[in-house]
Amino acid sequence: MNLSVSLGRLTLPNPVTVASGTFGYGVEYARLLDLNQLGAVVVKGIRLTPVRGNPTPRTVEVASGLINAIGLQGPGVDGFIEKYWPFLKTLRVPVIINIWGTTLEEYAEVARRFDALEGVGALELNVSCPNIKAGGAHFGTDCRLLAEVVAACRRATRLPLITKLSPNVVHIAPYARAAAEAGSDALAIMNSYPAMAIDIETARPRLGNVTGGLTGPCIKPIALKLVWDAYQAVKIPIIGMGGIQSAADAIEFLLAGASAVAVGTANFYEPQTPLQVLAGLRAFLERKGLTDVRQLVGAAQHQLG
Amino acid sequence: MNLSVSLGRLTLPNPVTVASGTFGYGVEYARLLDLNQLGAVVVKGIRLTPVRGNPTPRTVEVASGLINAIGLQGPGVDGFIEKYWPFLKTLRVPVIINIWGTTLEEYAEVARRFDALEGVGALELNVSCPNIKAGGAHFGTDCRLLAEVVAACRRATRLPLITKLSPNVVHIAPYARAAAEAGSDALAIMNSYPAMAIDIETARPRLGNVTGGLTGPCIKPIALKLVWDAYQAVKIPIIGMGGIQSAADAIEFLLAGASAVAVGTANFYEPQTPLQVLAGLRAFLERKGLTDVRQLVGAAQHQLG
Amino acid sequence: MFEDTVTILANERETDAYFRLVVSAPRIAPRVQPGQFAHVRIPPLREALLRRPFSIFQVAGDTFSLLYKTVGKGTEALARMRPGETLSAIGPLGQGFTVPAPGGETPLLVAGGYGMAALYLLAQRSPQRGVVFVGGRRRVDILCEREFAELGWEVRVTTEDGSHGERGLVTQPLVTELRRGTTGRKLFACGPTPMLRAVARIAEEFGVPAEISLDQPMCCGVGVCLTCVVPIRTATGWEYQRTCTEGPVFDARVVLWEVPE
Amino acid sequence: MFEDTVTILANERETDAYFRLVVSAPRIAPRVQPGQFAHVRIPPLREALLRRPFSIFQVAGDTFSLLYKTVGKGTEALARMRPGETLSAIGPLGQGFTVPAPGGETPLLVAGGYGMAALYLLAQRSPQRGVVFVGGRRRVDILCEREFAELGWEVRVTTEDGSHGERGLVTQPLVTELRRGTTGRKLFACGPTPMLRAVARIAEEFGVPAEISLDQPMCCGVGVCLTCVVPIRTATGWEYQRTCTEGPVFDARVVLWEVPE
Ligand SMILES: Cc1cc2nc3c(=O)[nH]c(=O)nc-3n(C[C@H](O)[C@H](O)[C@H](O)COP(=O)(O)OP(=O)(O)OC[C@H]3O[C@@H](n4cnc5c(N)ncnc54)[C@H](O)[C@@H]3O)c2cc1C
Ligand SMILES: Cc1cc2nc3c(=O)[nH]c(=O)nc-3n(C[C@H](O)[C@H](O)[C@H](O)COP(=O)(O)OP(=O)(O)OC[C@H]3O[C@@H](n4cnc5c(N)ncnc54)[C@H](O)[C@@H]3O)c2cc1C
Ligand SMILES: Cc1cc2nc3c(=O)[nH]c(=O)nc-3n(C[C@H](O)[C@H](O)[C@H](O)COP(=O)(O)O)c2cc1C
Ligand SMILES: Cc1cc2nc3c(=O)[nH]c(=O)nc-3n(C[C@H](O)[C@H](O)[C@H](O)COP(=O)(O)O)c2cc1C
Ligand code: FES
Ligand code: FES
Repeated sequence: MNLSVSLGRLTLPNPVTVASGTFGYGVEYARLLDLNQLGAVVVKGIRLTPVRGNPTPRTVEVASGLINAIGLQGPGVDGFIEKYWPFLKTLRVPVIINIWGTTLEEYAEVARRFDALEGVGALELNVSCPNIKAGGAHFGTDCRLLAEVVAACRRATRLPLITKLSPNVVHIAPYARAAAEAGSDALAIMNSYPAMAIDIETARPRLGNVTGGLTGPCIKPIALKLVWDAYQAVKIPIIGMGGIQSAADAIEFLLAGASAVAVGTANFYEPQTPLQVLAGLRAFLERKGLTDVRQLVGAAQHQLG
Repeated sequence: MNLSVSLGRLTLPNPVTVASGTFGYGVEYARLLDLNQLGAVVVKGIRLTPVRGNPTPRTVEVASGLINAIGLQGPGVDGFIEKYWPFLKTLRVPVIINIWGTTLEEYAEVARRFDALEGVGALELNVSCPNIKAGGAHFGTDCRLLAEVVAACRRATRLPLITKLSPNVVHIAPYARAAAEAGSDALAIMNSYPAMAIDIETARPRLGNVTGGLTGPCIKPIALKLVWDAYQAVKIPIIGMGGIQSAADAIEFLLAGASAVAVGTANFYEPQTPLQVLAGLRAFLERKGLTDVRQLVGAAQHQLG
Repeated sequence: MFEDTVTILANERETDAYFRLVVSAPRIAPRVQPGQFAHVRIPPLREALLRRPFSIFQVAGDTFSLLYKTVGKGTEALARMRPGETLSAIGPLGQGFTVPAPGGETPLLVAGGYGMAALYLLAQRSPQRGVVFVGGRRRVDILCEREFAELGWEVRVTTEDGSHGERGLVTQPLVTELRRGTTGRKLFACGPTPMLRAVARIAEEFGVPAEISLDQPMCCGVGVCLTCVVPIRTATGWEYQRTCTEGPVFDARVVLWEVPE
Repeated sequence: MFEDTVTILANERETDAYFRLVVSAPRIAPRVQPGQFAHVRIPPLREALLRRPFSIFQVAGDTFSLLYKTVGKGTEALARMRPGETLSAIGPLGQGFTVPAPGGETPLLVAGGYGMAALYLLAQRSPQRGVVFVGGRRRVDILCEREFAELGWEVRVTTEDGSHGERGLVTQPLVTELRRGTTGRKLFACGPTPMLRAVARIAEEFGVPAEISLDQPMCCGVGVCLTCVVPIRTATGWEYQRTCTEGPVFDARVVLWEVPE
């Protein structure tokens, strides 16, 4: 049975990855599961310099979901390479580094820095974080800016580029096309959706940052539709994510057109989820008499004709 | 204790209404609850002519939510007036009629027809239904078209107009302003969010219409953020909705800036929800020593300053 | 139509995946007509929001019972509930079967699986006794045979694997029976859609009236959401009608099994 | 750190809103250090996704126990669970208290409410016995007084309403005690944030070392999500550290109670 899938020039041993920001730098979960069984490890978003992030509270639990406004706390490129790379580079599966910046130049500079690092699997451009003032979603909700960011990173590195699109647009197709045309090897869909919650006792927003991004099972039907739409718009592969907590969820994304999937929020409540998804996917293929996971990719679209 | 709120020229006895399409034409629930205790009855979307709607399956249950693609099945203006108006006009609370069309002219014509009907409380312009090909969301995701639809209806009727905005936009503020400037008396936020689900056994979309609109508790954090944003953009009152199933949910919307709320999907699983929300709201005001529900409206925004 | 918090009095396995639930529901039980259903909220289902519809199987004083099959998360959660716990039920809902008038038609009931649940009250309240044709895949899918027999009805069992009664589909003995005569007979059917469709075809062929109870996924159960619609023939063409409100029981002749053109 | 499906052995009300849960967890229990916690998934919570963190109260062989207060949906659902049912637990997690060396400092423990839960193992494993100051609003908030006494510890109780022990805040007898002498003494505290802050201030005033266990809302519990951060003083300024990973126990001197400027 073949489980490997390709994201342009990057080949994954299997389609089950993890979502940036929900898996730390890999090392934190290494004692709970075998990272080398994943399709790829995707690390928390890194910008050039260290970032303190937003005031607390930074997450709030809602019906079948979570709102977060972490604010991309992180050690910056140097801190990341010093603290986490020595561990990450020992993994046998691809490591995908999620990067961001507040300017075009910073995006490109971060890409350039990682280009110089031996062993990086791919860079994922986060142009869709709703929780920071400059950068983030700002680049992801303007087609022209999006194309510029992707092109700037494309010029800065030969690493495979994955553009992580914002869900917060009228139609995703033009953004998907803009990223593909600017040289992105693959797309990641979706990031969190702008959202908030209010504490009725204090009449205050529940998040220190006032608003945040919604993730978890509650957004799955939205994410699936975005993957469905993007698959019709572009030929480059898609990593589907948004609320995946079971093999059935992952299979829905594959059928809609994703070549790979990422488990995000579910890691927080069930760290075994990625491995459970992988085992369930294997069992499903077997039961259906399929020999290659790629037979599932987009199958619901092909069937409708 | 004052519970009445005003939506521009329309005064509601209390802020708890129901969401169009989740309460039929009122009569269906009349045996389960006293409609005259509601803030308003809002009926299913009506266009000029009868509509058969979409193929089945039309709804699918998802985590903390529902996806629907009913396709605005309805009797048309004449059928509505003949079958349902005789009952609705006997109600002592305002009846709000949700209307739509496939062209500007049809919207205006429907508005004109209801202008001629004695006793209508207000018209709610549905420019945001994701489940029909022509009309619906098409008008709600283009600021210029939105302004034209509202202006056309404004010219066609002196009834209070409520514009029901689409959530599926990058920023809601320009749409809120466009509706206000074109003469809308109030806004309704939000309609369902484009979404889908796939049956992994058959590899087919679960809805006859392929895609549909997501509603229920899962979308509440998104809806709340949209109300929050719109409140900052316009002075006209807002009816908040999206996943309300308890008084606490409703209070969150009021604190974010809604002057009234609507209970939607929750009616399907708990028809008493609107009355439970109202009772809970009353108890909350009492416990907090407040004498007027309007003291809550936007309080979370005022507090942040 | 009432919405009541109903208390579970019993909830026991019948055979295999079938359970029998008895609840105390003083406002609903006395008003049930054969073929009507209750729309039940199962509290342990939390992230699954909707009620589940079930035919009302039997009524006795202030109680009614359901006969249900565990097929998914709702019915499985229901099967784990214990006496003393409560559910919310809305009922009785929908248009049930037309109970034959005294001296009127002789009813022939056709049931597949939990379809038996919709037919018991009809058998009990019909002034004429008739025949009930029960079909299922295996022996365990044949429910409450004895209870129908105790009403004085003749029960003819078919199973697809032949493990009980005649081997084959429930429609085979029905056809045999109709070949013996059709006058004064009327069909009443509840079960999977393919079975209902076959029954409708047989009724047409033999020129006997038939009422069938459709099984459509539901959402509100009370007519507001327009989820449960089926295409129904009208004087001027066809229209979508609601299984929960105009149905679940329809005259077999008006049901269009496919949406026209 | 292990993730285990743990079986409930007992789950009983202690006083009022406090419950004691005992689970069998052969991989986790033997490895627990005083002040560490377990991150628990409560299966009946369905639309509420996250695990809940609880200090590990006691360990005995292959079992550990929690002492928890019902404050919301998770703890209420937990309180309804019965022996034989299972939970998922990740643990032991976090940096616990530094157990005093034999002949080292005499520990003074300060606990508010369920803060007692975090301190029991420390009292049990400390080579020197000390004094435990327990505070609560009312008599029912004073937990396991007897169990600490049975370890040979002196227990000083305060309640805000005076219904048990001295009337007032737990910090009052602590100050009195410290006035008697500070040398060779060290504070260990767990409880509500205002209490911890007061303890930190007192420690500074009296120049005694103090370790405090912070109570921050958590999400992942294992250091990946960066939810539970608190501002911590560093050589060069301050940084956000994770309560779940660098904590929950911190040296009182490095905790900044407000985010600088
Ligand atoms: C009028 C009416 C009367 C009914 N009477 C009975 C009865 O007496 N006894 C009984 O056991 N069942 C009855 N049903 C079917 C019952 O409602 C479903 O089995 C139940 O809703 C499934 O819920 P679930 O959460 O267990 O399954 P889900 O997890 O929701 O779904 C599991 C599987 O069941 C399918 N399913 C869901 N709803 C229906 C449905 N309405 N009909 C057929 N398949 C469905 C799903 O597509 C899925 O494949 C009746 C349905 C209707 C419309
Ligand atoms: C390291 C650590 C150790 C803990 N040890 C214990 C213990 O031994 N015994 C015990 O009873 N509790 C302990 N807690 C607190 C416990 O985790 C919360 O009470 C629990 O998560 C609440 O869950 P809930 O679903 O019942 O409440 P929710 O419904 O989630 O919330 C109810 C209320 O509790 C508040 N709340 C939520 N999380 C926390 C939190 N972490 N601290 C304080 N308030 C919170 C909410 O803001 C809300 O007001 C500990 C917390 C931490 C971080
Ligand atoms: C706490 C948290 C932190 C996140 N941080 C990042 C990040 O640093 N970079 C990024 O591109 N996405 C980030 N995301 C978004 C996730 O990668 C993912 O797109 C999203 O959570 C949807 O998947 P899910 O529903 O499975 O969680 C974060 C999400 C969460 C919940
Ligand atoms: C089955 C269904 C039908 C709906 N029909 C309409 C409609 O006819 N017109 C309209 O403006 N909104 C319609 N809506 C949207 C609701 O009015 C409401 O905006 C949405 O459901 C969000 O609220 P909720 O989450 O409380 O359901 C419909 C929603 C559902 C679930
Ligand atoms: S289920 Fe809602 S109309 Fe029938
Ligand atoms: S709770 Fe996730 S980092 Fe501490």
